[in-house]
Amino acid sequence: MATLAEYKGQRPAWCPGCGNFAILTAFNKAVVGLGWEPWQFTIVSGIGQAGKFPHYTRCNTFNGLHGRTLPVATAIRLANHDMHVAAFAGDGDCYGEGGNHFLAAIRRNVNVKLFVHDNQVYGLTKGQPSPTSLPGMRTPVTPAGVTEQDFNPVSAAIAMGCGFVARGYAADTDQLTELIKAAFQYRGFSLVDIFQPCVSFNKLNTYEWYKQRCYPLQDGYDPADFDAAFARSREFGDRIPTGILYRKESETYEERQPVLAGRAPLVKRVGNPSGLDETVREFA
Amino acid sequence: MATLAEYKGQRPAWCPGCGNFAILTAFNKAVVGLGWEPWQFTIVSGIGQAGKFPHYTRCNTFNGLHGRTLPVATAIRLANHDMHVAAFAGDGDCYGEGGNHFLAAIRRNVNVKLFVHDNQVYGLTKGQPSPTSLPGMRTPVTPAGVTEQDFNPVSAAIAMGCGFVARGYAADTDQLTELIKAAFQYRGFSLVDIFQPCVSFNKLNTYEWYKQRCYPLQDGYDPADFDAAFARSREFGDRIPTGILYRKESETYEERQPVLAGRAPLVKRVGNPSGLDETVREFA
Amino acid sequence: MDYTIKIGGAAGQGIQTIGFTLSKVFSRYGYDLFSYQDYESRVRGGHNFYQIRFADSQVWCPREPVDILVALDAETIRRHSDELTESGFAIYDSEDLKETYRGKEYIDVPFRRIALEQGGSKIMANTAACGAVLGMLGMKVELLEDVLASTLKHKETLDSNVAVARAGYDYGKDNCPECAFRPAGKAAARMTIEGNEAIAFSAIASGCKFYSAYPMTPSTGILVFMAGHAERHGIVVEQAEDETSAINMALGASFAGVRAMTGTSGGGFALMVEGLSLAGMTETPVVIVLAQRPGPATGFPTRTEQSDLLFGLFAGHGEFPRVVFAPGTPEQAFKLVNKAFDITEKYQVPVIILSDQHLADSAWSLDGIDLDHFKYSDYRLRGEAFAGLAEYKRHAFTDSGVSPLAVPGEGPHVVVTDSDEHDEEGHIVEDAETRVRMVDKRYFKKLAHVKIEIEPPELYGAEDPEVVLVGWGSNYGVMREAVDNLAANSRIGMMHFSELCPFPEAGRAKFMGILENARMAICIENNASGRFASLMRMETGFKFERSIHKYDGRPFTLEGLLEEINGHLSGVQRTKTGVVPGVR
Amino acid sequence: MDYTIKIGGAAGQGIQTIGFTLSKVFSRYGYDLFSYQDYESRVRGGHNFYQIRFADSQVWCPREPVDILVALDAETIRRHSDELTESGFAIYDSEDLKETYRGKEYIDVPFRRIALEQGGSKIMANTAACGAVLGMLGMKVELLEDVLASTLKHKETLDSNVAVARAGYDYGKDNCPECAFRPAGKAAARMTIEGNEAIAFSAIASGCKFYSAYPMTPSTGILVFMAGHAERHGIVVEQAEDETSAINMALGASFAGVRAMTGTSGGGFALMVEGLSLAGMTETPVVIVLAQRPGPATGFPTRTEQSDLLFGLFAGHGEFPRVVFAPGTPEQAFKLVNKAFDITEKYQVPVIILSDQHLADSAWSLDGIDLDHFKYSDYRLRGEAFAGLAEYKRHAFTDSGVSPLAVPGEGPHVVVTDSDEHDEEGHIVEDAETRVRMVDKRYFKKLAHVKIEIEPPELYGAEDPEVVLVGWGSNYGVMREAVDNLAANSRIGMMHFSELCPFPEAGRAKFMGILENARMAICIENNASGRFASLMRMETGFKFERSIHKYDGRPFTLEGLLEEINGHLSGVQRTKTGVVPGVR
Ligand SMILES: Cc1ncc(C[n+]2csc(CCOP(=O)(O)OP(=O)(O)O)c2C)c(N)n1
Ligand SMILES: Cc1ncc(C[n+]2csc(CCOP(=O)(O)OP(=O)(O)O)c2C)c(N)n1
Ligand code: SF4
Ligand code: SF4
Ligand SMILES: [Mg+2]
Ligand SMILES: [Mg+2]
Repeated sequence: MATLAEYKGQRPAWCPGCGNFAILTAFNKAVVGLGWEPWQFTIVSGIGQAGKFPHYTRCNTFNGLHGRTLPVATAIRLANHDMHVAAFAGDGDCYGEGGNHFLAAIRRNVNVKLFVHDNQVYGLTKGQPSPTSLPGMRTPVTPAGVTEQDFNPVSAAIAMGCGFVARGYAADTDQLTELIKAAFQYRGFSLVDIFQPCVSFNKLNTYEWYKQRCYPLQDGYDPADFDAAFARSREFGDRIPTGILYRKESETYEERQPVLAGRAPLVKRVGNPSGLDETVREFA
Repeated sequence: MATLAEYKGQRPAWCPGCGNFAILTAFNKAVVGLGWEPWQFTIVSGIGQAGKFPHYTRCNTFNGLHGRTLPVATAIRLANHDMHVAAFAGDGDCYGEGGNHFLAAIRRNVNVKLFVHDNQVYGLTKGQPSPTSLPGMRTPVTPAGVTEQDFNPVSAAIAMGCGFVARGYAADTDQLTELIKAAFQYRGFSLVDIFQPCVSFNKLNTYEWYKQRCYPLQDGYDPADFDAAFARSREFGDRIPTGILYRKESETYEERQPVLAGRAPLVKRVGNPSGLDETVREFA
Repeated sequence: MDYTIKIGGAAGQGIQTIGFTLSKVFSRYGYDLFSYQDYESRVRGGHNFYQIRFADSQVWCPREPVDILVALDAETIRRHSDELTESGFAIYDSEDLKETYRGKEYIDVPFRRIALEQGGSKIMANTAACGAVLGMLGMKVELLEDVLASTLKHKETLDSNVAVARAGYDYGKDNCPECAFRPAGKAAARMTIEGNEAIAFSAIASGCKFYSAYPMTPSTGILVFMAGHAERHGIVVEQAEDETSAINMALGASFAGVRAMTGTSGGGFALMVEGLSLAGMTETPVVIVLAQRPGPATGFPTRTEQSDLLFGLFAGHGEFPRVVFAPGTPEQAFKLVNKAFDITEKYQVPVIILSDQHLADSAWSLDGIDLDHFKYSDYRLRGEAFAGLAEYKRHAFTDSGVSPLAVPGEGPHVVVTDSDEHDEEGHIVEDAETRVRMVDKRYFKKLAHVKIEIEPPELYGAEDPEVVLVGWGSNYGVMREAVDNLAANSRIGMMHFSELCPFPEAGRAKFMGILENARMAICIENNASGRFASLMRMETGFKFERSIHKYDGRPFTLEGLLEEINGHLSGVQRTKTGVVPGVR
Repeated sequence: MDYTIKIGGAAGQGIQTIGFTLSKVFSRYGYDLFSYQDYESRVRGGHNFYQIRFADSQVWCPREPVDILVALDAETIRRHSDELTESGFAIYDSEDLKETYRGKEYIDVPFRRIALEQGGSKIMANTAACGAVLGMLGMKVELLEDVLASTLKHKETLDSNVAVARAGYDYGKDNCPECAFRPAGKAAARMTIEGNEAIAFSAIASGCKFYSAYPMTPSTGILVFMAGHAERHGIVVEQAEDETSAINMALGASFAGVRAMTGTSGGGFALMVEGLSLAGMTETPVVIVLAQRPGPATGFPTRTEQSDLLFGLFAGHGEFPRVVFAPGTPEQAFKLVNKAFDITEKYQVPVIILSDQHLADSAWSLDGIDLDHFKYSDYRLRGEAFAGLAEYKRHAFTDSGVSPLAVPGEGPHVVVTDSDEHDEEGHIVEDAETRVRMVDKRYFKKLAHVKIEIEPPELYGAEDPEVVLVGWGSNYGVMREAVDNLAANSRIGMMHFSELCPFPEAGRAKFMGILENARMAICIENNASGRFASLMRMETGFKFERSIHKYDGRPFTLEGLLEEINGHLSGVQRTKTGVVPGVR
């Protein structure tokens, strides 16, 4: 059984006080809790502060391009459906540059976990607005304030049929640990959007701002109720619910895809394929 | 006042019986009804059967790349906010290749009209599945049937805050004409997703299939009611409502953007800018 | 004998079916065959044709004279009847075309009526046409029945098609003039294969287990072939949401431990360029098929051109080695795609297969496919070999520059890679020293090894040619036949490049010697600007003084190329639509 | 006099503020200045520095010896104290660094205490440091107060900063040894400008009305500058959702009738490549800034390299003309960006401005900006001129290949363009004849005209040099100073290319003559593989036998380059980290 010590990675290059540290803690606790060894799962990340995440824990890592976490993660899982696969992305990475993959990943329902470090700003590139930045927020690129509506990832995901949708908050590390575990335990594509205070560039959505608003969903809440989930997911004002907003399992891509369903992962079936003679005969 | 005769364009290269012909008729009627001359509006289209649309009516046309209608249309409108601007795209073009722009366009709420020829298949490239193809549909690329969930554009758009969302059906040309007009009359970004039978490649979603399911929303239906609209937008089985599902105006991007709000369009303000001396002084 | 049959009509009339069926018949007869397709970017209407050339010795390219023109519409007659040879015939159905043509070369065959009379449907008129052609040629109808049997699964449909085929055959035999070109069958049945099929088949035979792509003509055939054979061969084929996804998926699958490929055309490749650079940085094996079509932008979606050579060679920010192969025939496609999978895994550099619409959609005959020619070596660290290591660093410095490529999850070490500059373990760095060592490893060291794998151009024709035709990719066939054609009168040779990057060093003295000693070296390209000529100068300093370009979206025909070459040989440089001869 | 001040510390400590403030002061004193930044891809921590070189004659590039090192952390001392000149000093705050250094060159200045004592906050320690440096240099503190006044808007903040500045100044003057380098001020105040600012300013002055981009280092400065000045100058600045959108937006705005630009770095440019090709096909004017950084992939996000030259030149499927400029100084940026806007609209071909991090983030001093140097001609058909036409065809065939570019909505004609091959009106075609005419128009005819606009490389130094340093882009300054430095001992000259594509034909006899007659031509590039050298050979056949490469992500310093050049001159070719001299 792996211990927390085994999950000590490189020294983080994040700013002191950054919400990312808490996410890292929660993640490490979650994987230790799941009993996983570092080599038993793969994290795919993009570019941004969130993208550095896998270097700071220990895991198989594909730290790829800005915006392209989901295609890489999806394919890793399709090539090896015995591997646990997660994507870690920033809000800009996932809902900006990579928005199209977000739509497609929900439709595909491949068993990949998406964790979004949602700091409502572009951190690494120094403070430009992200899709989740609130209207009116002043940034170097929007001196008169953001003109666009903000994107609500959890309500969009629920509406589009994502089967596991949760909202976490970095500073509520215990809850976050549980959400991460639950996401991994869920069978299918899942989204955990994590509020992550950026102390350097987001002076609007601060720890205080989140603290005043975030409240955990109560025990009585039924995450299987689509209508309730959708309504709750739209609560984004004075009060913002955290926890599992929606959960409903359905057949995954891997289960529906005849090449994979009930078979060994592709990575165990490498080499010359069988049946070539038959295919050759088709050219006759 | 322009007449229908003025809207005669190139000879369509569509298949006989294609649903696109009816969309063309409805569109021409709508613009004639609006009293527009061909040079008074611009259509941006992508690549696909739908992408050929502007050539078959008469209008300013930017027939650009597959998937990129919305960025071009958005910018045309920002450069000239006196121009009526519409984007015509296929379902693959808009929800596949161009999905990220769809998300962004909804957030921006620039006064651009999006018309999607939704034939639930890739027509021009000969029958591959599109994001709106139904699960299980057999195509050359999915001999065992489509493995993904289908994308419901109208419910996604409503959930994400699009202020005008309608569903049309090519064969109900009268209703479609009205929907096109209403979209143009709405102030802000609007989506009209149009069921468009593809007689060559979609043998599942045929005229008959749509006819059995589509019903127009009744007079009593209130498109300003978000919850009702969202619920209706998810009706996609034996019965599928057509008409304006949701309509609610809010400030457009042009109205919130200080460079544009209440001012002449950029295209009327070309040339050397004023105030350069002041900017030069900043380098001192 | 050397016959050309052209089937023309509107999209949706079944030209492809007729063309395909006849090709199969000729091939099973044992003839050598080359067929190609000319079609528009639409599904119905317009004007398309399918042209089959078959002969008793190997043929490689299209010719212009037509022996039998099968006209499914009046447009076909209008456009192509002047292509008929002296002894050629055009067959058509006057009822269908609502037109009757005078002249002994026009033969009215009631395709539709034949079909209906046999209880078939209207669409079976095409089967009647196939039958009639075979009847005219005096071939056996049985082979047509065989071909129908292998394509039609429903017994009823098959039966009525067979009846229609026979009736068409009889009609052709009885009512069409004794054909001047009644051929004798060869012994051994042959196979036919299209360029896209050859690429896809070779990928499968090379152990490709993952293919992700977004449909784009002329690469879609690969996607469809892979999808159609996915279940049998255990391959995941995924239609991605866009091309950025397609290439990133291929990289993900490859990182996870399986051989992966993606394919597209120029516009989609443009969207893959960032991913290509990622492959370079993370040293993740991947094969990318770039099937060219005329650009810029959407261009001519269904036509052919060779204008993306330098784009393919220099696409991607930053410096990393890559390999670019441009097969010109199915055999070259078999070999080079197989070699691509080998090299990409052995050296962890991306490999681009530069195809084009002419290669993709044309069909050739084959004697068969020898599966032993497909090399398969697994260069990855798996299972025990990986698990047994004391430590593992994904990007370890080695003498060869190649670091061990392990399969994540198969051993107790983590596998880490990064698109940022990284250390041996794959973690992000900022320092100058590591950077320089990594560039040396990734770029210079590996490149030196990759270069050794590259083979010189194929030479054909005269040993010590006075005139050399130089070209690459899908112009192989037409150049080769041009050489055959001119060999009697001039010491002429072909130099065909199919391994383009790194530029061949092996055999360089020999091939450069040929170029420098020749009286005339003509660079032949299906583009306007001479991309290969530029590459040649960049790599060797050699400047072509003569070149032949075609950039009308159509492939060279043998006659068209010969005319241009003869212009150069006789000192007369002509200018013809789409062909700009001479120096630029 | 020629001084270098280096401010080092962790990200977030305010290095940039100190560097920027001191630069302004020196500049207002009338000194010539060159400063550059070295920073990591993180927001806090790590190691960064800002280096200012100022002198009484023009300086162009970084030097290695440091006269004053301002150390905000111990790491700075560790890394950089050996860079100090004989008479140099390192100043630091021992309380803050929790470290005391022995040796006369180390001066302990209690920055933080000074700030707190004046009632300022901890962060104002940086202001104290600025004051102390000026005190040591014996400069006037008033100019620092001026600079503070122009950057700090809040009166209270300003007042306490001024107090801190004075206290720091006094401390420096009183407690630091009489500086060997007390300079005398020059007369006229000067301006400072960074490369990104020069590009953005020139775009604005050239009438750019629309800028769309997605943030990407090192191009983000342009986005921020444009956004900050959007309201004043009436520009729409839009942060796009991704780079495919950014370029398509720029094309949309341009189609609608305004001048438009987009900017990015290599990875983002990769995503714009399809759009670039679209600009070529639709003949829509657009200016694209490609600010290079080390690749492949994410690479070194905040560092410099010149490896995207051939990528920029050949990016995009299909054949279309493009223009590529690589300014090496702010003046060249003014001129070339302005020329870019002119050419892109005049000929309707895309223009790429090839910048890099070293140009983007470095600052130069300027005497001022002469607004008359910015050319503005409107090549579009607007209002009456358009409305009065009897007919209009967007892609009309003309002798020059340039078709009239009308603004949609300003006349009663429709404006139609297409990414497919099209006819004169802009509608889709499939025929070979139109295709060929369009390629001839779009490619050959326009290219011939564009070529005439291209100017030859800038020559500097000896008229008839024995040794020529050849380079491009941001190496301008370092090459020029190297020539100055070596001029006494050798007949040396510089040949700097800033207009790279189409490759200059004007003056070719002259510059090729210089290259061929020189005893030694050395190609100097900030990359590993020699992209420009390849281009040179492709375009002219000339092969560089010698080259100097730096690919560690850092710019050349004068000393570093001189050492390499001297190695070549003395016949000794050395190998130093990141610098591979000699032939490859
Ligand atoms: C294709 C591409 N475009 C732009 C960038 C530059 N870039 C790096 S990180 C980033 C945004 C970071 O924001 P987010 O994804 O929210 O992550 P955060 O830093 O806030 O965690 C951008 C634009 C890039 N690396 N690649
Ligand atoms: C970047 C790029 N990828 C792929 C293509 C090929 N392509 C052309 S149209 C099309 C799909 C058409 O489907 P849809 O958008 O639904 O339009 P339809 O033909 O069904 O109207 C594709 C994949 C392209 N032109 N560009
Ligand atoms: S910039 Fe913001 S998100 Fe990035 S490390 Fe610093 S605090 Fe965290
Ligand atoms: S393929 Fe389908 S969508 Fe395209 S024109 Fe034909 S019927 Fe219409
Ligand atoms: Mg963020
Ligand atoms: Mg479609």
